[in-house]
Parts: sequence; structure tokens; C-alpha cells
Amino acid sequence: MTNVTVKDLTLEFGAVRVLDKLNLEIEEGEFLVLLGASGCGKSTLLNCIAGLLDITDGEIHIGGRNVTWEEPSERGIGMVFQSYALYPQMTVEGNLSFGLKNAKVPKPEIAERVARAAEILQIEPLLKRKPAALSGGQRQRVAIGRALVRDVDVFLFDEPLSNLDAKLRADLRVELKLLHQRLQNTMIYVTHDQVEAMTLADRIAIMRGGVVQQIASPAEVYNRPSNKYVAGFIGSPTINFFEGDIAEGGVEFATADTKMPLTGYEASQGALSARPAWLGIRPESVITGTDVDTQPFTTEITVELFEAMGADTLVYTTLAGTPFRFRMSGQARVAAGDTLRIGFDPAQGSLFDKTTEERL
Amino acid sequence: MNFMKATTAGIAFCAAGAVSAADLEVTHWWTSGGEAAAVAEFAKALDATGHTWIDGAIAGSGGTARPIIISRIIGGDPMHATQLNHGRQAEELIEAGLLLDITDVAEAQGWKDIINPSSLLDSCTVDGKIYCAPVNIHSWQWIWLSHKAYEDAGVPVPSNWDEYVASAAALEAAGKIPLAMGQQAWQSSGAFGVINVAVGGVELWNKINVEKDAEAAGGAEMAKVFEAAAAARAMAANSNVQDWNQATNLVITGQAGAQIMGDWAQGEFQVAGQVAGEDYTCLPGLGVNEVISTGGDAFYFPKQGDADIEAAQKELAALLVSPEVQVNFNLKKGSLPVRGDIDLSSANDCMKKGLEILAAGNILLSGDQVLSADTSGQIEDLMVEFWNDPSYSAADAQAKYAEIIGDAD
Amino acid sequence: MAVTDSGGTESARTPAKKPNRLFKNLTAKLASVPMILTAIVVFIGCTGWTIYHSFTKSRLLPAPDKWVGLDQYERLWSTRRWLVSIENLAIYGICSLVLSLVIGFTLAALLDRKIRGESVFRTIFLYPFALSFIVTGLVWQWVLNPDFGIQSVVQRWGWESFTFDPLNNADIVIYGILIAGIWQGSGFIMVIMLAGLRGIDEDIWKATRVEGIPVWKTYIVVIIPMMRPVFVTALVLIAAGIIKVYDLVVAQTSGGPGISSEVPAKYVIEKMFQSQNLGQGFAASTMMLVSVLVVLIPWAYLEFGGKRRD
Amino acid sequence: MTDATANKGVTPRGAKPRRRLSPTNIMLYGTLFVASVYYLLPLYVMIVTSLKGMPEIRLGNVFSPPVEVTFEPWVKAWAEACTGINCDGLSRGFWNSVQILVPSVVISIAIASVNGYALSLWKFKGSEVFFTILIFGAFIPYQVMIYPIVILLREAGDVLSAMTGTKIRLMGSVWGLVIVHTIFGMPILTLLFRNYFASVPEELFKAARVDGAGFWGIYFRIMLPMALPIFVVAMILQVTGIWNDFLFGVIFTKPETYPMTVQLNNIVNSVQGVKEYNVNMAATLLTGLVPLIIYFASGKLFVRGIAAGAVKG
Repeated sequence: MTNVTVKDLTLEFGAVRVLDKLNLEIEEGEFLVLLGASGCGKSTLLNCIAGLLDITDGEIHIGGRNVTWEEPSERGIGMVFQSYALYPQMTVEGNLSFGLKNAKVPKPEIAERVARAAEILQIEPLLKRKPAALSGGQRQRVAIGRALVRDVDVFLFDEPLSNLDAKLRADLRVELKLLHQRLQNTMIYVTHDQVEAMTLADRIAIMRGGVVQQIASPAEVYNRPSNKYVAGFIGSPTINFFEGDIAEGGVEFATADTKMPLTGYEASQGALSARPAWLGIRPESVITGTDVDTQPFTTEITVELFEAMGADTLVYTTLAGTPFRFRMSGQARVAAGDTLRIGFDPAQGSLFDKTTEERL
Repeated sequence: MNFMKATTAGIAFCAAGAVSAADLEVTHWWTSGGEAAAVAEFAKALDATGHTWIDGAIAGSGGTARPIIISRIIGGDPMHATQLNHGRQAEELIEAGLLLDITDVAEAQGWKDIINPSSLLDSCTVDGKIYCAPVNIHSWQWIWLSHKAYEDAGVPVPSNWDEYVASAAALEAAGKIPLAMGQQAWQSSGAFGVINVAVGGVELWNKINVEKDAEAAGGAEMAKVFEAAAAARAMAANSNVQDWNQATNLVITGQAGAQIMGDWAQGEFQVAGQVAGEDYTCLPGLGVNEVISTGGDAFYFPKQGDADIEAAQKELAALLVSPEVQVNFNLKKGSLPVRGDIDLSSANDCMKKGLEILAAGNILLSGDQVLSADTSGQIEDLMVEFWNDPSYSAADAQAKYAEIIGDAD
Repeated sequence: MAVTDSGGTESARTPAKKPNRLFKNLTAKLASVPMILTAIVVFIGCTGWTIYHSFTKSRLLPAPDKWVGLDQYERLWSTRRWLVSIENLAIYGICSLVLSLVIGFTLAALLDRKIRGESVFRTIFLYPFALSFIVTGLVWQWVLNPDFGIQSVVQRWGWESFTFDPLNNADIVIYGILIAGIWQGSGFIMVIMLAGLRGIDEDIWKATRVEGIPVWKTYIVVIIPMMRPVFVTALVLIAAGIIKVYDLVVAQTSGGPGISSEVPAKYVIEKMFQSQNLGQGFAASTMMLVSVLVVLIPWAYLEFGGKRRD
Repeated sequence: MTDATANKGVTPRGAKPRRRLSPTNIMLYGTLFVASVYYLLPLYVMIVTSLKGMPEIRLGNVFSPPVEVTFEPWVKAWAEACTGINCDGLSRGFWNSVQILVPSVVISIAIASVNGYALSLWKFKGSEVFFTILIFGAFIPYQVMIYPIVILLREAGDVLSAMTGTKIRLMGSVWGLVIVHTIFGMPILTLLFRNYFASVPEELFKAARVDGAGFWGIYFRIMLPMALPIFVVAMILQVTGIWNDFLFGVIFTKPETYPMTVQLNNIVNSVQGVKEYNVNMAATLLTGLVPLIIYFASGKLFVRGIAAGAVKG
């Protein structure tokens, strides 16, 4: 059973079309992350699902019900915001119970639900405090708690961790994951942070310009990005692109001066045909050292710059006339000017049409 | 005021067949010492009938009060009676049916026969119906001279305008202001009117103000009037008070030699305990043309749509013109009564002079009776500028004046 | 209290259908009824009514059928008192705009220098704003009284020839009113400026200090440009007040000496009610409105015309 | 939100002056001192004049302190000064002013705050247009509208009378004046509230909607408690504005309901012989007392409130 369905959703602000005939199906219990750069329409989409924005056209179904024109509070959703959006004049307890009071839930039940949420989130000692007296992490817990007490099937998160510092963010990320495992609710989570997306999501929907570019599991998105934009957006450091031509029969990718074998490439549709294209190679898929020669493509490069990050080392160089980055595991001993032999399998990379930029 | 007592008294009077007691709110702009004392006479008389006088005094001259009075009548919240200078000011209100017709009161009381001069009643009459009760006659044509100032200056008190002009230098030499003038527009305009009648004569005045003869207004006769006004302006140069009674006060205290002001100034002398002929002298028509204008104050009764109140309003109308109230009120106010059949032997010298002129029929319509408020306003604007700006030449002012008269309706 | 009230979209309707636009945000619309009525009936309706009647020969009562075209305007512009009023308003307006801004900003900047007794000074500068124009006019009339006030005091100190008698001198009377007007209103501008100064990031001050820019130059080159919105707010408040100057003049000079301190608002009131020439008063008030629009429309265009998108 | 605004407007941000008696400091305090003299002089004059007898006023200058302190003028101004034949001073006007003030302030702020709230958070088609008209309205000279409003009030009174079956007069009643104050206070107050509510984080509003609060629920439970600083500003502005109003008071009331300013004008202009400057000054001070006390007492809140939202925009 599908829990949240978005059909042909269109949203216009005056003459500007922000969302264009967008379709989305989210399974019950699924953790879906809406990922994209700022301004891509991901928060807007979430606000539409929440009912905070009136859509121009299309339908939204939650739990099998058409909720397109229902009030946010009637849709069976809970929402957590980036700025926490706690009511400053109410205590934590007041914040948690505000929605329930509005829904005229009986008092004993309110108390019970608040207690349960506080227990789950371990914020019981904070119940009598005002938001101003809480730390950022505590505030976000309360904000999550506010969604929790509503006892709803769908949770909406609007960049909930963006205002926290790096360490707290990592901690809360794990907690959110645990929470999802425990509650098994449907969660729709908006973020621009791909690490959050990769770690939390069952599926990731990558958005750009009001259109979903790809919706798939994190691994799929990472390994088989559906177009050049997704490929470039996912992964850090970013993927390397070569500009060139696919040879007849799809056996080879040729840049101006380099030829790379494509044997074994799994094309999306049928066989590869000759055409101008981009080849994307992830920095992680480059091999150095003794195993180089096992790779279908090997070459020698000169190290231009390197960044030692502790766990691994990032090397900057130029390959086939374009800047090229790759990652070496461990604390590799390299220096600028060194010559290195590297290898990778171009067939494990991604090919995109030169003009449409769609995956081939 | 003790409302409780008044109400109790009212109950007693009800038994005598009076209509049921009503609170009557009366607006007026009589707030100076003499004026307030005079109004109190009305209030006393009304309270004695069992009704209650609710005083709605508005300070700061008719200019401040009229907007308030009119906007309340138009806005549907009329007072029960209000002072207005009768004449053309109320015309439109009557036409719009906002004022109460009191013809029956006038007939019952025989106003036609007793009101003197009859022009006062004419001003209250529109299409044969009477809408207001005149309460007094006010004439502008007076100059008030301070004996003390002349004593200090060592010259005799003049007996006409020319002598007065001649004495100005002596007054100035003694550190006196020759002519006290308040700076409000209506005072400037009024003083000019007085000089106009005195210097130019009644005929000229009528030609200009009644017939609206612009040629006469721009003519040589009138030029003399403007010259005289310019001379008066020079004499008043050092007088920088605002209100008319402050100017009167300069005369009372001997700081100024004289003031051109209507007969209401007399009330101030009276309040200050001064005696006509001993402490001050009054010259009607500036001692040149002994006439008085017969403008005055009248009370109008806005429609209320309530029979009881209407009856009370009519009772008040009758009361205002009744002999006893007329005597008491006008003695305090320093104005002349509107009926010729009452004994004013207790009046002072100045009032008696006025009564004589009135009896002799040397009368003149008042500006309010012949000019629309709009034209009066334009003349006021012109005069206040003329009196206060020494660089404004008499010829220029006259040209503008002729223009206004030419446009008047 | 209807806490379950849902901003107008009642839950009873069939959810699949798009609701009527008219009923969207119904509660918000209902709550805005007083504002809508005020905007349409009072500000548009009454203004329109007044403009219409300025073309009629209305006397004491409005006479919509006595159409006289531009007669009232012709007379208005040939009336010296009106011309003097306009001139006075221009002088008063420009001076009070400039002086209020300069004095308000200067005082605010001084108070912002971490001085001792800031709240005392602030209260001193602000308190006149609590007083009405009537009170302001009366007090300054008294202070400027040549026989008792500043002039006589200075003369008693030995400066026999000192004359400062603005209220009785037709040429400078408007400045006498200006002194009082500035006294009353500049404190409020100071508070607004102070609020604006406090809103400026402290890092800006650190940066200019590091770069060695003198304090006065920092104010002019850095701070004032940053406070643009604050200046606009102040400007709007001052300008809205200027056109309405009436009470102050009535209390302080009654337009005198002569007609030298007349202002348009006073002309309007007196023509309407005193001279019983509504048409003339309406024509004058329409001209006031026109002059406001002449100033306001270009400003509004500059201010809002550029960013119409959101 | 609250913690962000709490400190705003209290701490000076300018560079710190260094030494006590540096030339800069002398300039600084010197200028402030001179300015203070200008601002304080009239208050001083009012106070000393109101404590002198008339003979002393005629002899001395306005700045000399009273030789013989007398409270007679105050008593007279409050309870005895005459207008016409009513000699009860300002006391009657005081209570009238209070009766006008309280409903006017409450209603005008209530309506303007709801307007500002609707305009910033519940925009609907055309709402901006009405707001623009409203702001233009702030610049329309009152004179343009007085006369039609007189007629409107009369008509509205008639309509109400017909609807309720009892005679209701808006013109000349306190309620008519309340309506007028509400109308003319609306532009600036609405602007004030709109700017303030626009600065409230939008997410808070969204969270409340998800929590099922409607238009009024959010207004009363969320926004109102947060908007206290701006309510203080609005209240101070309205209290002083309405208390000090003369024009509307004189046109839309009648003698029994005259506010204090109109009575003040009446007393000051009812000259009985000589101008009693001491009584006038005492009356002036008495009239200004209420707004003065409010400013002296809540000046800090006022400045803070202005800083918290009024200047944005």
C-alpha cells in the first residue's frame, strides 16, 4: 500500500512555475529523502504535501485519502522544521501538547502521549523549561517530539539538522535513523546534505528546478545516476567528467588524446551507439599500487596537489586534458610532482549523452 | 451649577402646567468675563422654568465655534439651541430643513410688534416663517477711549475720529499704544467696517455692501477710507495682543489710548468696575457718523424630532425675548435689547447713547445680514493681512477689496 | 475561542474539490473587513467625494448638482492667503524634514557612543513627543513672548539691542513655529535612529576601527547607507506629519501676524466651516492631496517598483 | 526570537570613548548638554510659571524661579477655570479623555494588529492593494475626509438605529470618536504590526498550522504573546496620539464629552480680562501629564519595541 502519493502536482507563483507536473509515490514506512541544491523546490514540495502551500493543480493522497484541499492538521502529518519553530512563550510541555489541545484530545491522553514522546526522545527533564533555555540539539528533539505526539503516519522533516553543528548533526542523524527503525513511520526528509541523504534514506529523490531527476535507493543513485546532474551532485569529492565520443558498437570512449575501453558497460536502454558523450568516473573507483594492472584502463599521471585527510588522501591531477581527482586510501606518501600509475574500469563509470545529459 | 437643585425646582414648576422638564444643551461662544455673566442670566431664567440649561460654551470666537456647531447639526447630533449670528449664516440650514420653525411662538408673543428694529426679525425670517429668536443688538460702530491714557499723555480725551488721530502722537510720546487691536481676522475686518461707515458715510457703505457696487468699492470715496485705515494701522503697530478683550484690557489699564470695538467691549469695562464717562469714553460711529449697525446674536433651534423637547425649545425661545430676561441679559452683556418696550433706566451712558441712536432710527444693517459668510471670510483674509503688513499699500488693498465685492453674491 | 477554526476552509466540504477562491482564507478576509472598509469607504470613498465636490459651488451644505468646473481652483490660486500658506508649508516642510533627520540622527549617534546617563538624555529628548501640538504651541508662544521670554531675558543680561521676536515678525514667524515643531517631533526620530544604530552589526565598527577610518567618516560613509530603511521610515513619519500641521499654528500664532503663518490645513478648515464655502475648502484640500501624491508616487515607484516580484 | 530581541535596543553599539576628559568627550557631553537645555527649557518654563502668582509673572521673566510658590493656579486649572458659565476646570475633560482613550486604544490596536497579522501571514488576493491604499491614507490630510466622515457617521448611526430599533447616534458620541480614532490610527499601526509579524519566522506559523491552530488560534496563542514589544509601542503611540488629539475631539464630540485638550483650548482661550498665564501653564501641564508619565515610565520599553520591529521595512 502506498502511503503518500503526489499526482501531477503543479505549483505556480504568479507566472513562475515552481513545481511542474510532479509525481511521487512513497511506500508506507519508507524513509524518503528529497535532496537538491537550494531553490530546487524540495522544501516547496514538502510544504505542498503538508498543506502549507495551496497548489495550482494536481492531487495529493495520504494514507489512501485525497487530502489535496485539507488543512495541514487534518492530513495526518507531523512536521519538523530547520529553525525548530518552537513556540517561545510555551514550555516544552506546552509545545508538545499544543497540537493535541487544538485537536481537543482528552487531557489524560495528552499527558500520556507527551510522557511517551519525552521518554523516547529522552527530554523528560526539560519538560518545564522554555525553549530559550535549551541547547540547539535539545530544541530539535523537542521539535521532533512535537511531531511524535501527534501519533501520525507521516513525518515531514524540513532540513531539521542544518542549524546544528557538525558533531551534533551526526549524533542526531543516527538517532533519527534509530527512531525510524523503532516507529516504522513514513518519513519524508528534505535536505541539501548528501551525507544525510545517503545514510538515512530508503530512497532518495533528487530534485532540480522543480522536477525530480531521479528517485532510487542511495546505492543506485550513487552507482547509476540517471543523468549528469545527479552524478555531479552525489558523491564527495565530486565525480570526474571526461568529454569525448563513444565509438561505434560502444566498445570504446575516446577523448581528444585518450581512449578508454567500455567493455562490459551496462547500458540503460539497448546497446551503446556512437555519439558524443560524457564519461563520469568517481574518485573512489581509481586504483593505485600493485593492483593497477588488473584494471582495463591504466595510465601515468603527475601529482599536482594533494590533500591528506587522515583516513584517505585526495590527489589532484590532469587526465586526458581535464582536471582529475582521485582518492587513495590511507596516508599515502605522495608529493607534488610525483609520477603515479593509476588504473580504473571505465565500464564501471557512467556515460551520459552529450546533449540530453541522460544516462546511456 | 447645581443640577439637583434645578431639577427639584423644575418639579415644582411642572405642577403649574409647564411641559415636562428637559435638559437643553445650548452652544454659544460667549466666554469672556462679561459674556459669561450675561449667559448666566439665560441659564438662570431657564432653570427657573424647570428645564435645565446645559452650557455648551466653545471658546475662541465664533470662528472656532461655528464649525463645531454646524458639523454637529449636519452630523445628526444637534444641540437643542445654538447661538449664531443671524442673517445669512443659517440660510442653508433652514433650506435643508434642519432648524425648527418657531413662527407660532413669535406670533403668540407678538414679536412683530415688539422687536425693534424690525430688520432683526427679518433676518430670522425665511419664506414668511421665523426660525430664530434674536436676543440682542450689537453694533460695531464704537471707539473706546481710556481716560487714564489721555491723562498720562496730558491731552484731552478726543470727541471724534479726527481729534483722536491728531492726539495719537502725544499718546505715543507718553509711551502709550495709540490704538489697541487684537490680531484676529474678524477684529481687523470689523474695525475696517467701522472706519468705512465713519469716514465714508452710510450711503457709500450701503452701496458697496448691500448693492455690491464694485465701482464704488474701487472709487475715490473709498480710497479715503483705506487711507484712514492705513493711518489706523500705523497707530496700532505696537499692539501685539491676540484676543479682543486683551486689547480692551490695554484700554482699561491705560496702556493704550483707544480701541475700535463693538459694544460688547462695554461688558469688559463693567466687569473691571469702570464707569462710562469717568474712566472711559465711548463714541458711536467714531464720533463722526452717529449710526449703529443692528447685527446681533440670535438663537436657533435645531430640529430634534421629539415633541417634548420641541415644546421646551419653544419655551426657551419665548423666554429669551421676554422683557425681564432681555433687561438682565443686555445689561450684563453691554448690548442693546431687541425690544423697544422695556425700561433700561439702569443702563449706563454708553448704552443710553446707543438706545437714543436706535430710537432715532439711525441704523444700518450689519455685515452678517448682507454679506455671505464666504464674502465676509474673504474680506477678513484681506483685512487681517492689510492690518498686519505695513508694506501692503492702501491702493493695493482697495483693488483687492473691489474685486471681492465684485464677486460677491 | 475557536481554536479549531481552520483559517476559513471548513472541513465539511468535499475534500477532492478545489474550494472556491472567495472562501479561501475566509477568516482572514473577514478579519480584514474593517481594514477593507476603511481603505475603500474612507480613504478612497471620502477622498473621491471631496474631490467631486471641489468642482461644485457647495456652500454650507454639499450641493452635488451645482457644478462649476474649475472655478473654485481658479479662485484658490488667486488668493494670497493660499499662496502664503503653500509657501509656508514648503519652508516648514523642507526645514523640518532636514532638521528632524539631522538632529534626530546626531542625537542618536551621540547617545550611541556608550555615554553615561544615556537613558536620562534619551528621556529628555523624547518627552516633548508626549505633548500635544496645542501644548507645544502654547509653551513656545510663551517662551518666545518678547516681553517675558527669551528676548527680554537676554536684554536684561545686558544685550540691550538683542531682538528675537519671531512670533510678531511676519518674515520669520514660520521659523518660530519650526522651532516648536522640531522640539516636539525630533525626539521620536532620534529613537527610531537609535533603534537603527543598535541594529547595526558590531563587527562593522570593529572592521572600520581596524582599517583606521575616523568615526565621523564611518557614520557618513558606512552607517548611514546601511540605515536606509530606517531613514525611509523616519521620512515617512515626518512627511505624514508635515502636511497635517494645523494645531500647532492655531495654538501658537493663529496664522498671524496677519496671514504670515497660515498653513494649507488651516485654510481648508476655515473655508469649509467658517466661511461656509465647502467647495473652496474641498478645492484646497484636493490641492493638498495632489501635492502629497506628487511627492509620494515617484517615491513609491522607486521604493517598490523595482521589487514587484514577491 | 525572544532572546534575539531582548538585548536589542539596550546595549549601545558605537565605539567606546576612551578617556574621561578627552576633547572628544567634552564635545560629546557638551553637545548633549546644550541639546538638553533646548528640550528641557519649555518644561522648566511651564513648571515655574505655573507656580507663580500673576503679579510675579508680570514683573519677572519666564525663566526666574518663583519667589513665592503657589499651587493656586493648579487648583484653579483643575477645578475652577471657567468656560462660559461652567467653572469646573479640566477635571471634567480628564474623565472624558479617559473614557475616549480606553476604548479607542483597545479597539484601534486590536483591529490594527489583526490587520498586520493577516497582511503578513494570511495574505489573500488583493490584500496588498488594500494595504497600499491604507498607507497612502496616512498621507491624506485629515481635512480632506472630515466632512464626509461627519456624514458617514450620521448615516451609519441611522442604519444602526434602523437595525436595532433604538436610537443610536454615532456622531457626537464617544463611539463615533472611537471609530474615527480607529480609522486614522490604522495606517501607521497596521504598518507597524505588519512589519513586526513579517519578521516572525515563517516556520513558527507553519508549525502552528500543522498543530491544527487556525487564524484566531495562531493569533491569540502564538503571535500575541510574542508581539508584546510592538504592542507596547503601539499602545504608547496611540495613548499619546489620542490623548493629545484636538481636531477630532472638537468636531466629533459635544460639550459634555469634550476631551481634555479641547477643554484646555477652551480655558486658555477664555480670557477673562487678562491672560492668566500661570493657570494656562498649569492646565497645560495637567493635560500633558498622562502621556508624560507614560513616556517617563516606559521610555525604555518604547525604544526596545521600536528596535524590535518598527524600523524594519
